Amino acid sequence: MLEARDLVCIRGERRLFAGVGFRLEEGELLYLRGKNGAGKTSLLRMLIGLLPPESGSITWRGHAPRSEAFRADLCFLGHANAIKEELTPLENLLESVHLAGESLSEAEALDALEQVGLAGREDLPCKYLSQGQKRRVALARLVHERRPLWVLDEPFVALDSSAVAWLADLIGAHLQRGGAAVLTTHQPVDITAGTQRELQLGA
Amino acid sequence: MLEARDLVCIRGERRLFAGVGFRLEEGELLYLRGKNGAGKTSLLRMLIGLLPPESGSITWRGHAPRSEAFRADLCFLGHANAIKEELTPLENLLESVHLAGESLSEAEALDALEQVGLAGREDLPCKYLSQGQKRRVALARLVHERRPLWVLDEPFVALDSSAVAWLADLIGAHLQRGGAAVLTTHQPVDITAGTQRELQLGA
Amino acid sequence: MLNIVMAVMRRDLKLAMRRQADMTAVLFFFVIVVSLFPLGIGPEANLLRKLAPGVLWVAALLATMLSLPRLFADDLKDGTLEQLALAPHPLGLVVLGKVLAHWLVSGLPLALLAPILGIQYDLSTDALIVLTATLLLGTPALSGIGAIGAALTLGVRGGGVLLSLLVLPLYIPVLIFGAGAVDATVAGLGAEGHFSLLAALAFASVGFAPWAAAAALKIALE
Amino acid sequence: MLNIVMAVMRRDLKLAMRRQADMTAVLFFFVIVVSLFPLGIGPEANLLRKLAPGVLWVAALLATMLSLPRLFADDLKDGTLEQLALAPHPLGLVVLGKVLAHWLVSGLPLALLAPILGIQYDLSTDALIVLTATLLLGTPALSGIGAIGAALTLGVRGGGVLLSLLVLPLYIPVLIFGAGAVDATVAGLGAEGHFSLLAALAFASVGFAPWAAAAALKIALE
Amino acid sequence: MNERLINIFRFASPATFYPLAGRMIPWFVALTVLFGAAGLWLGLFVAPTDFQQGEGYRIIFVHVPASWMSMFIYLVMAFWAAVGFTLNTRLSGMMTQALAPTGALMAFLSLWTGALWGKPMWGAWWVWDARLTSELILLFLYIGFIALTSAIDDPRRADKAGGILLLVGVVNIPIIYFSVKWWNTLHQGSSVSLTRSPSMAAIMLWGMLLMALCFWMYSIALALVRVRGIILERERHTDWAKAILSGETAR
Amino acid sequence: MIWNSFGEFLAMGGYAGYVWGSFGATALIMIVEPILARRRQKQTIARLRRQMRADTRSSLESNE
Ligand code: HEM
Ligand SMILES: Nc1ncnc2c1ncn2[C@@H]1O[C@H](COP(=O)(O)OP(=O)(O)OP(=O)(O)O)[C@@H](O)[C@H]1O
Ligand SMILES: Nc1ncnc2c1ncn2[C@@H]1O[C@H](COP(=O)(O)OP(=O)(O)OP(=O)(O)O)[C@@H](O)[C@H]1O
Ligand SMILES: [Mg+2]
Ligand SMILES: [Mg+2]
Repeated sequence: MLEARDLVCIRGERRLFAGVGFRLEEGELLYLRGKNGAGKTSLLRMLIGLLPPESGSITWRGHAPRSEAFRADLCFLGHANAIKEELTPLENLLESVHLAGESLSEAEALDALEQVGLAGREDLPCKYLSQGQKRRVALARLVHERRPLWVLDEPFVALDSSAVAWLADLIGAHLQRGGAAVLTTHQPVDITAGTQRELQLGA
Repeated sequence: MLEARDLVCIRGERRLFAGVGFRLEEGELLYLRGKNGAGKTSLLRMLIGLLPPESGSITWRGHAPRSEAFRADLCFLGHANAIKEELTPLENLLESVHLAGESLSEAEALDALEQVGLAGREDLPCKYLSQGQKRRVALARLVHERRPLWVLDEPFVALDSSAVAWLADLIGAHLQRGGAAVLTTHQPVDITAGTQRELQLGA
Repeated sequence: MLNIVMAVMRRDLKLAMRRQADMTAVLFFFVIVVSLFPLGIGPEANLLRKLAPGVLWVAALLATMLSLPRLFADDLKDGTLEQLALAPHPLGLVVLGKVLAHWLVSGLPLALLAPILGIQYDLSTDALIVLTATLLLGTPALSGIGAIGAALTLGVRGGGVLLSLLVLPLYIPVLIFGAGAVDATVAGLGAEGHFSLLAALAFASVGFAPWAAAAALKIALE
Repeated sequence: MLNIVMAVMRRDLKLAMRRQADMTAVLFFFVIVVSLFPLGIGPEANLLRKLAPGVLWVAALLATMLSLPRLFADDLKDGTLEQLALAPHPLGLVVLGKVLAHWLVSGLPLALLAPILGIQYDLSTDALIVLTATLLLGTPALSGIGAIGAALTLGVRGGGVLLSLLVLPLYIPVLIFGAGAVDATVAGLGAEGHFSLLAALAFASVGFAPWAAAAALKIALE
Repeated sequence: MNERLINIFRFASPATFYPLAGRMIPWFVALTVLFGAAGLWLGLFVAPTDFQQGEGYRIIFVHVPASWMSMFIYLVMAFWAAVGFTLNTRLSGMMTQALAPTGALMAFLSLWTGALWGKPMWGAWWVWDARLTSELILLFLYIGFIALTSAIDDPRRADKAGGILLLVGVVNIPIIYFSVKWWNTLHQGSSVSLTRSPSMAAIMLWGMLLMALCFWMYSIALALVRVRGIILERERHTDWAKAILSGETAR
Repeated sequence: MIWNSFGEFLAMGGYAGYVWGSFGATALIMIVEPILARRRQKQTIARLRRQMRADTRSSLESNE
């Protein structure tokens, strides 16, 4: 489904990687591995169309990354949380879902927030939340997300161990539903469902 | 040396913790543990005098956290990296050391940057660095830091495994020199030197 | 299509309500600037009456400009802009929603406040009505053009001031026709010509600016 | 003591050089505002000469104000401010260094640019000299007072505009004496009184403001 | 500061102050009405016509008290801010918050009545004279204080930030007061002074003083009403506040 | 009493607009401000009471 061929990435003067390619099928998970600065984030941004590759091609079910069809299938979670400090977790979740062109009932949203362990803080403006709690607000979007391709950049950062385990299960469930996922992380995590694949950058 | 007694922390409506106290001697390391939002960051900010505690007392060799004597002994690394995106790693390192009231020769600074694995990127403006490389620039300050008290908030975040091991060794060396350190982390790290102690928040 | 415009607009309005200080502060800035000029210039009523249209329009322009840097900056910083760019609808529509919301919280209140401040400058009722009308017509153009500038300077360090540099020259036509219409009325001449030009500017910029701004945003994200 | 003031100043100047866009943009803003007024008001030379001191001073004031929000905001966002507050010297000295650097990159160039723009308004040589002198004396006060406002609104949402609300009223005396001195010269009267008041304001605010701002910064960090 | 004074401030804890304020309010309201009635009687019915300004001068009976109160309230707020910084009392921040709206309204009234007086006397609603300008700055300082404190959610931070603004702005007060002396302006100089014998007719003076007392009592009464709300809001988690909330009917 | 008639009192020697404008604005503010302050106080009490009830209820639930 997601296929990348012969990708080359040049930042400034530096060639970060070249000849990178892979094929990811339904139910598969791709770990991007590599040292700090190897180009993992750059590769993710290429996959979702925010950074044009120097050369090489990327397709998802035959669509290019910048097409609307691609974007309709994609769920991306970057390094930044994409939440508004003034809004409450509940409002943030609902707004982000709406702006992505989907819909979510308030009950579902409350349920998602409870699952990420924010029960009791649904109505506290996000600026008062701790680092890890903010990350959890961003992750709450994934609970009811049914789009087939998840691209996650270091989703486990700032989470405590129970939250890490919860998120690993969530990704596992997504794979079992036939979804695909690409993610980067420096922490050891175990996701048991689906097929795991790895791609080492800058070896 | 560092002694905290009966600390109470209230954020907004919520009492995060109460009756927290500990005593940290030379060569000892204190891990703060707790779930996301337990109040680890808040406690660190209390210890260094940025957040006045609701009640309770903190002393370091008899000095209060806001005193200049205390600040002269303290090295703090927060969640933010405290580096300027326009400056290069070398400039950032030198400036941060100067502003802390110390001095560092250029050779020492270059050496520190090499140790954190930024050789070859000393003169690239920091805005082009990856997440983990930025964190490394901030950590470079620790290489030649001889102040006795280190307070580090999630120093391992965004680092790859080799950098995590390097930092663990650095902290170990600090403890062996007779320094004290307080840190938070959600990742399992092993530091072998010194005495390890733990404080669980919000149990 | 319209759905997403409305959704973005509602969200931005909600955020503006949550940060009410912002909105009222733009208005206060307007009030203060208008009241500053007599301080620097002196109290002659005749002189002041001549200055009024120029000062009020320049102040409205500066007030709008001050609120521009944050139009996209917050969304960029916290990653929302990436999400908007990745959502499955044209980014131009998203920007249109933001421009409309910006006008509702800055341009519209400015226009409604202007006549009250105009009284201070001893303007006639006719002139006050024309002043309000020109501001109502002209401020959407300010928001539209401003959006392009805000998008172009996004993520560029020192963007805030660079922004004014880019946007002010483009605001000049709006200023000239806006203040010109009031001047013409004070002088007893018709202002229809000015009005139709202002309307043309407003339509063109609200229709066209979102797409230009969207293109600039995509570049800022790379 | 002096060491730290110099170190902070050097660092801020280096950053300003690295982001030259910022500095030049403040100046361009000044130029544009001063040139906008004739557009909004019309070309009568007599009228313009009367306006000149007021317009130039108001423009200098607005330009300074625009550069204020970033005085501490960048340092807060990236954690540098925490480090400065934790360094073993009084925070007031750090702020003093920042205020001086701010004046060097905004106030000083504005004052040097003013006579050139004044020519545009047909001012006499005498008036031009007095104008420059008042700006040289007055702009340090603007930087000092501005630092208090910037520190008070730091981290407060909508800070940028709230800042102008707080700072503008405090700028009014500087404006009145500054423009007043030029007016007096144009009218052929002596301006010594105005000058000594301006100097008093400048000394008081540069000496006192850093400590008030430092107190406000500590609150912002809590 | 001596021990006793410190104790007074310590005693002024919200828990003891709340009921005390409640009991004092009716008295201040009564005094307001009393002084107001007497002042209005003297000012509107007894005081003779001014030979220069005709009946227009009667504006003085609201203008001067409002002007005085606008300055005085600011000084009181600055005083509380200073107490807050030195002794770290909780009540002081609440007092500044409670006083600000009344102060702003007084500054507004001073401007409004001054403008209405200026039109017939000077032929202009507004001139940029030093006293008028500095009074306008005072109004902006009040508004700035209110805007700043309401933009910060954490009340303790809001109090401290507002306190700094108050202490910085306090230089404006002597400027307002002495501006007529320091600069040669349109506005009247002071006619009530402790050192000279009053230059004003005794009746006028009495009317003005009574009205000033009325405004004073009014401000205190209002500040007390407001501070009670603020105290409850901020102390809602303490036992005494909970007791009051569950006991007292919405009074 | 210096007035001969009520009309004369109202006319204020030709300064009616100015004098009554001043006294009127003052009176208006001194009537409206207390009313608003009282209402605010009542609303605060009502809101805090609601909150308190909600709090006690939820803490009971969590105890069960
Ligand atoms: C908007 C315009 C005005 C403002 C802001 C203003 C402000 C003030 C202030 C702040 C005071 C109290 C200061 C003190 O007691 O020394 C005051 C007092 C006074 N004002 Fe005004 N004023 C204005 C217009 C006028 C006008 C038009 C008149 C009369 C022609 C006037 C007559 C007086 C008098 C007689 C006093 C009492 C002075 C004394 O006895 O101490 N004011 N005004
Ligand atoms: N203009 C430039 N000149 C030279 N190198 C550049 C330039 N811009 C970016 N780089 C390099 O490109 C790389 C960007 O890497 P990227 O952010 O993709 O890393 P990453 O694998 O995500 O790292 P991390 O694990 O730290 O997040 C860095 O090594 C950086 O130094
Ligand atoms: N105004 C407020 N009202 C209610 N709760 C608040 C308020 N401000 C902060 N909090 C709470 O205080 C806590 C702050 O925690 P802190 O940042 O110290 O957590 P932490 O232990 O560092 O967490 P993490 O591991 O996620 O970094 C959070 O639980 C947050 O919800
Ligand atoms: Mg990365
Ligand atoms: Mg934390």
